[in-house]
Amino acid sequence: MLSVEGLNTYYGDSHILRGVDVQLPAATSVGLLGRNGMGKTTLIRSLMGYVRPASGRVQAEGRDVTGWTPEKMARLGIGYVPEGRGIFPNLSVRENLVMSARPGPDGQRAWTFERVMSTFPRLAERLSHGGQQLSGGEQQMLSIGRALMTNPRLLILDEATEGLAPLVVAEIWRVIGEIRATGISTLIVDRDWRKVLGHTDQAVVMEKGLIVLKGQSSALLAEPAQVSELLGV
Amino acid sequence: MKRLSTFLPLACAILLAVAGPELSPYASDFVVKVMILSIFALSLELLVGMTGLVSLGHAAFYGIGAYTTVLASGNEGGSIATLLPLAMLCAGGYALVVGALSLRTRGVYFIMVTLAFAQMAFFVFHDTDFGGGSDGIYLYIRPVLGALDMENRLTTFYVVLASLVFTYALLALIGRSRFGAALAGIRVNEQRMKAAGFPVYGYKLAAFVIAGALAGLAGFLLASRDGVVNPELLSWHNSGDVLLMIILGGLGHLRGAVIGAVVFTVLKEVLSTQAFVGPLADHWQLTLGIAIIAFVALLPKGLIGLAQRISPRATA
Amino acid sequence: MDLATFLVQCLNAVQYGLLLFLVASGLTLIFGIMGVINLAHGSFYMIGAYLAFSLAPLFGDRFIVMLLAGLVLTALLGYVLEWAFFSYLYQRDHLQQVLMTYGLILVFEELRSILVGNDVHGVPLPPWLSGSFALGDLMSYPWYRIFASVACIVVAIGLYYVVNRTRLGMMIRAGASNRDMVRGLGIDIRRLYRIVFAAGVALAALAGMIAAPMSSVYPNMGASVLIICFVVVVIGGIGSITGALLAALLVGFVDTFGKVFFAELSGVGIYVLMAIILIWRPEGIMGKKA
Amino acid sequence: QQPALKVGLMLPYSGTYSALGVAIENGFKLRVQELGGKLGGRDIEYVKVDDESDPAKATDNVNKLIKRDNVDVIIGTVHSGVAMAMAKAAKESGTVLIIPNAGADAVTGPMCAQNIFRSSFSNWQPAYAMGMVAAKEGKKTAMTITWKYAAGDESVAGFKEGFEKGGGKVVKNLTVPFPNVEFQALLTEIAAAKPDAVYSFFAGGGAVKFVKDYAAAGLNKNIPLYGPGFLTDGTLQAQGDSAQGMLTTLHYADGLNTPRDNAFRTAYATQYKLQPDVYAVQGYDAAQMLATGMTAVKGDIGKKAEFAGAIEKAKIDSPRGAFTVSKAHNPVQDFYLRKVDGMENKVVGVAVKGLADPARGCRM
Amino acid sequence: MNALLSVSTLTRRFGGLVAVSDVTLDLHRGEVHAVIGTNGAGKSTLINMLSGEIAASAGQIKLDGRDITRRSQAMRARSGVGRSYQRTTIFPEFTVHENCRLAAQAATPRPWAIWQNAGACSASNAAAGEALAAAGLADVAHRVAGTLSHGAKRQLEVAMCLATKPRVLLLDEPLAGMGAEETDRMLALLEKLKAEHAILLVEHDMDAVFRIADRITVMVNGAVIASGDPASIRENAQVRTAYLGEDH
Ligand SMILES: Nc1ncnc2c1ncn2[C@@H]1O[C@H](COP(=O)(O)OP(=O)(O)OP(=O)(O)O)[C@@H](O)[C@H]1O
Ligand SMILES: Nc1ncnc2c1ncn2[C@@H]1O[C@H](COP(=O)(O)OP(=O)(O)OP(=O)(O)O)[C@@H](O)[C@H]1O
Ligand SMILES: [Mg+2]
Ligand SMILES: [Mg+2]
Repeated sequence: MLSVEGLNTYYGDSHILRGVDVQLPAATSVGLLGRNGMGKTTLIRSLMGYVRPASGRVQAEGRDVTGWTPEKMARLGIGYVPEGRGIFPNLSVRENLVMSARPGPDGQRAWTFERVMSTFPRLAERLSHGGQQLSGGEQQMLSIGRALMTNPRLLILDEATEGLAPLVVAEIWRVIGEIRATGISTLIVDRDWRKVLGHTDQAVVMEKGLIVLKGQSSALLAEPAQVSELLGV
Repeated sequence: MKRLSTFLPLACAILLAVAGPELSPYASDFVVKVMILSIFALSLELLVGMTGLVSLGHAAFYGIGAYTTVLASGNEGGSIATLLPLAMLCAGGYALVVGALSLRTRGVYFIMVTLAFAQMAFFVFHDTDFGGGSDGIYLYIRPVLGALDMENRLTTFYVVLASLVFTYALLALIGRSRFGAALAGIRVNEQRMKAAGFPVYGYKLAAFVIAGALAGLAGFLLASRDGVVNPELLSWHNSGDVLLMIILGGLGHLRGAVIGAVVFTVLKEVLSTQAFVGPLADHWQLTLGIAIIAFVALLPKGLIGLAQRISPRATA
Repeated sequence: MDLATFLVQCLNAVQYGLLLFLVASGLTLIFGIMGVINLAHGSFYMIGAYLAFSLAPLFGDRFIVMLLAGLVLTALLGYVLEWAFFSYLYQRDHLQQVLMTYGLILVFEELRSILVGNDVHGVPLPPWLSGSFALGDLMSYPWYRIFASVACIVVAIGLYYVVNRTRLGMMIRAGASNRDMVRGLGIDIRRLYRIVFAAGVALAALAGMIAAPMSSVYPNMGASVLIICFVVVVIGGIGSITGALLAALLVGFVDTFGKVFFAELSGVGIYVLMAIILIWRPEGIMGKKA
Repeated sequence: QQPALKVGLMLPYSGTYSALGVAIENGFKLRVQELGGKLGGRDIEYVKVDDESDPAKATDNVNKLIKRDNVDVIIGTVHSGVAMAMAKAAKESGTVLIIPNAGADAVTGPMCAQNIFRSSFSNWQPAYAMGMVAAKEGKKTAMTITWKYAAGDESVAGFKEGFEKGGGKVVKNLTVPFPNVEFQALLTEIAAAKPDAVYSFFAGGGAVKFVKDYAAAGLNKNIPLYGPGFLTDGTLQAQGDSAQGMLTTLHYADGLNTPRDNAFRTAYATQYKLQPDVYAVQGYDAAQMLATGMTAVKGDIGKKAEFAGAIEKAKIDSPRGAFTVSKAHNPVQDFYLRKVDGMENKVVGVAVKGLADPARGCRM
Repeated sequence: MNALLSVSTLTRRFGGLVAVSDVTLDLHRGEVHAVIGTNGAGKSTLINMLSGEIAASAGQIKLDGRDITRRSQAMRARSGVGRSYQRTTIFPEFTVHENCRLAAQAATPRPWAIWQNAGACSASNAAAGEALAAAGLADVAHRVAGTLSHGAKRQLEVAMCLATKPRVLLLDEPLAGMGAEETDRMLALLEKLKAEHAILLVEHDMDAVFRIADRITVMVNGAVIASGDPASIRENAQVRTAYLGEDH
């Protein structure tokens, strides 16, 4: 559903992405791996339209969407869970969710407030808390719940399990599995690379702004030497 | 390039010192006014640019400095040696009280509490006869110190210039000292400063008092030059104007404060003078307003950003 | 002071407080909720008042229609202003907005002088609102003041509802804290803010239009309301409409009784109030801790 | 041929009083024009400075005229606080200053000087006259209400002096912080205290609002509202019905119907397509005073003593009626009692003839 | 052995919510004391109380036997309590080195000495340099902190805590956001530090916790449900159902 070609992105003078090509086919989940500072977040921000790539093309279902604003990209059906969560501190938990509720681009409303509540029961207990007053993990859940409320076709999770308790992490992976099963594409960045490979169809590994490895997740998981070397483990 | 940032202000100061006697009475008067405003702006820069405390009540300290000078002179006049420290002390003293209370708040609330205390001082001078009421009060004899007599135009010029150099140097020193580094840290991330072990409140209060005292210095100079003070000196318009100057100049740089004071004053002077702009002078509000809007639109970092854009390496 | 006078003074205080809220309501939206420091608020108030002065002859006694027409015009003005002057300021330091709005004040004030002149003008009361009712043996109370109070209550309720109960309100508040994230959720924050800004301008102008027949229109009339509006919004706690309403009423009482009991120094009354409240509660009456 | 006489006009061209500034300038220029564009044989060159009615900037603004433009004469201004700073600067530099409005008592009191003149009034004057009228009307008690600022205090003090001399008693002074225009609380106080009369001092938008509120509260039916003429001058259109029938005192009025005034009004109206008001008269008379002095010194304005002496001796043929100038350089003039009738402040009589300011504190 | 920091019956309420209730624990030199627990269990709140960021509703905190419950945050920091934040709390406009130097400066404040150049303060520079080297940031020392990647910012967060030379380290999820390599480095660092320091480690990375912790306290909904050595915690049924799940 989304693909990028030859993406080059700069922050000021520093050349961060150096000609990245990635395909995110519909109903497929892709893992994005790489050590700290290799450009994963930058890639995501480039294709969401937060930073304007210096060159390269972003395409959505064959349409050229290079240079589109984040809101237009989101309306194509991309749900975004950013690194660092991006909770609205001045809104209550309920409001954080309600404000983002929106039917998907195809009009379906699979994810409702109730469904998010049953996925993250913890949030149900904190509905009237301000975003600021949540624990770190609660914020993470809220951020995912909020992205789901937009009923996306592609969900981008940038370190979505950071700071979550093991049980919740397991729960999130279960939810990711569930989301995947419903035909939503996912792009997952996570430091637990085994989990990533276990929950995705394909994976790419980035190093210094380049895609250095691409493959079927299952194959990479079976032969982890190459991956683990690139990740420095 | 660090050298440029010390060299340039120094060169300007020397230039002024040499040019002083050559200036016409009006030009000298104008330069003195701009220098006083620069001191005032610098004192606020310590708060806003260096510490991140936006105050909308800074004119109170300026006004208190000026009123102290006049009230303490009485009918016999007084000595610079007593009046100047006294003006700074009174302004700093009020700043201590205001700071101690208002530093409990932050952000816009801080802006408003400082405004509140300034307005209180304003109304004390405006609504009571203590300082001559709303029409103000005269300074009959200007301060003297031995041969230095502020009645003399050139003396005033050099006293003000020396004060400006002193203020600038003091703040430049503070800026690079550990005190200044801590203030900068407080501006950027107060939470982390506390966690690291800085008594943040004390630091902020110290900055507030120093800024107040320096504003008092500017007030002393103003009263000595004008020979008349008025409650409007303490009004929020005046606090707002000086804040505008440092924003216009570019926050975070001492030069910015001075540039802002100079440009704001000169711009207004030029735009409201028929000799320069002809009949447009009658509409100086319009032209000044448009100029300000243009500055904001085109210069996100203030005027100092303009210099940086022209020669990106010229700033350290 | 006897009981009857006391009650009348309370009525005055409430009525003045409500009026203050009306004037501050636009600022509550633009500054309190959007987070844009808007010094030009007083100018929008002035524009409203002068608009009432210019429109009154055209609309005659159809006062409400005139208010609506004025609302539409000023909302348009706000929309354009946001587009031209504010849309690129959100990413910058907040203080840049201060400078920008200051420039706008000067421009508006001079344009007013060029277009309408510098005289004091009155705006006629609509006949159906020009009566008054007796209050005590000497005094009477104009119906128009009651009308203004009602208008204020309507605005207060409407504003509260929109900001706190609708998704639109939530989006606005979200935008104040994290614009980028709002965009990532597919919301066109730029258009949204343009609309909110327009609404804020329209509210300020509405206050000006409603105030015009009571007072009059004159140069610099905007400057005097500016500070008091900020006081109201800040005492109430930024972002809280209920807080602003409470604060406005509080200021109304302090001002009214200050004039009666401490005439000599009543000017400081609201500032003392503000200092005390903010030192006691550093985030305002209804504000949330940051 | 002497060089042109530089006249500095330091008046409010922006802000609340800008209309007044323009009227004064118009009046001044009209007179100069009538005199053939020359004073004491010298051409006139104008330099304008907007004083913004801001006393904090007053010293700088007046110094622009004195030091930058080297003017020979300064005409200004409306705001008393600004005028005080101007007087200080004029006294120090010796530049001739003619004040065409600001009523601060001090300017022709403690601050009086050989080169400082006023073509208008002192705050004390119309107030004192009104106090005498109120007493004569048989009022026993009065309350005063004004903004809490120097001009208000002086005006109220003048009224009290006149009223109590006539046997009345001022029972209470009410004040409103400047420039607050919310009067309802104090109107309630007035209604509760029921004095025989109320004297008020406001200007511009405040005057309009006060008069309107006073009428809207129904107080004007039982307690007459008095004030100096500024309460209703130039504001009648805005005040509408609420000012009808009000009595005020001032050194000028509508319907004087003297040949001098009629000539002035016609000339002004043809020239500027505007009706003149008291401010225009004050500007006009400032030019007359200047002309008197200039003629006496034959254009050499450096002759301070002769210049001042000529004005002190002169009888200024003003549209308001001829007046003389006191030792302290304030007009000694008649104060009219005026009644609002339609859109006019109609003269109903002379409240006090040839009233001079006591000039307390002037040592000249 | 005497506890360096000892906490008894510490409680914190937010309105009706009891975020931390009756927590008692000791931190010793030479020991990494891990506090784990569900999201919202009150771990960060606990650290906030220990470091003085927020006041305790009840209970007592002792440092070296001295009661510090009422001391200000700054005083605690100067007497040796250092902390890192779960949510990155750095000076984004300053360089990485300046970040640490500023933190180190707290030890030698001398604010009145305005003639001395802060940048030339050798003690602070040395402390900053050490901290950066320890955290593995030496080669980005001159980058502006705000432009670091998320993982590097997390490293800086810990480095700033180290730069103040604390005796007690309160680390709130220091490993979150770090890659495998950095995690290893950080664990090695903690291993080294613990000889001289008392360390409280809040972390959700169970592999790391079990690798390094000498003692583990488990919190759920504000209360301690278990405390003991890693082996016993791993076996604790209550902990498994409430927090660990079956993976660990
Ligand atoms: N605003 C910025 N300005 C300049 N450089 C930046 C900026 N943001 C990121 N960088 C640099 O870009 C590079 C890639 O950063 P990015 O955040 O994409 O890494 P990442 O792969 O997401 O790392 P992590 O796993 O730590 O989140 C890093 O070297 C970082 O320092
Ligand atoms: N300022 C506050 N006001 C109200 N409630 C708060 C506040 N801070 C925290 N809380 C609540 O207190 C509880 C404990 O929060 P805390 O941040 O200590 O959790 P935590 O154990 O650190 O969780 P995590 O592992 O997710 O970071 C949470 O439920 C949170 O919602
Ligand atoms: Mg990243
Ligand atoms: Mg936590």
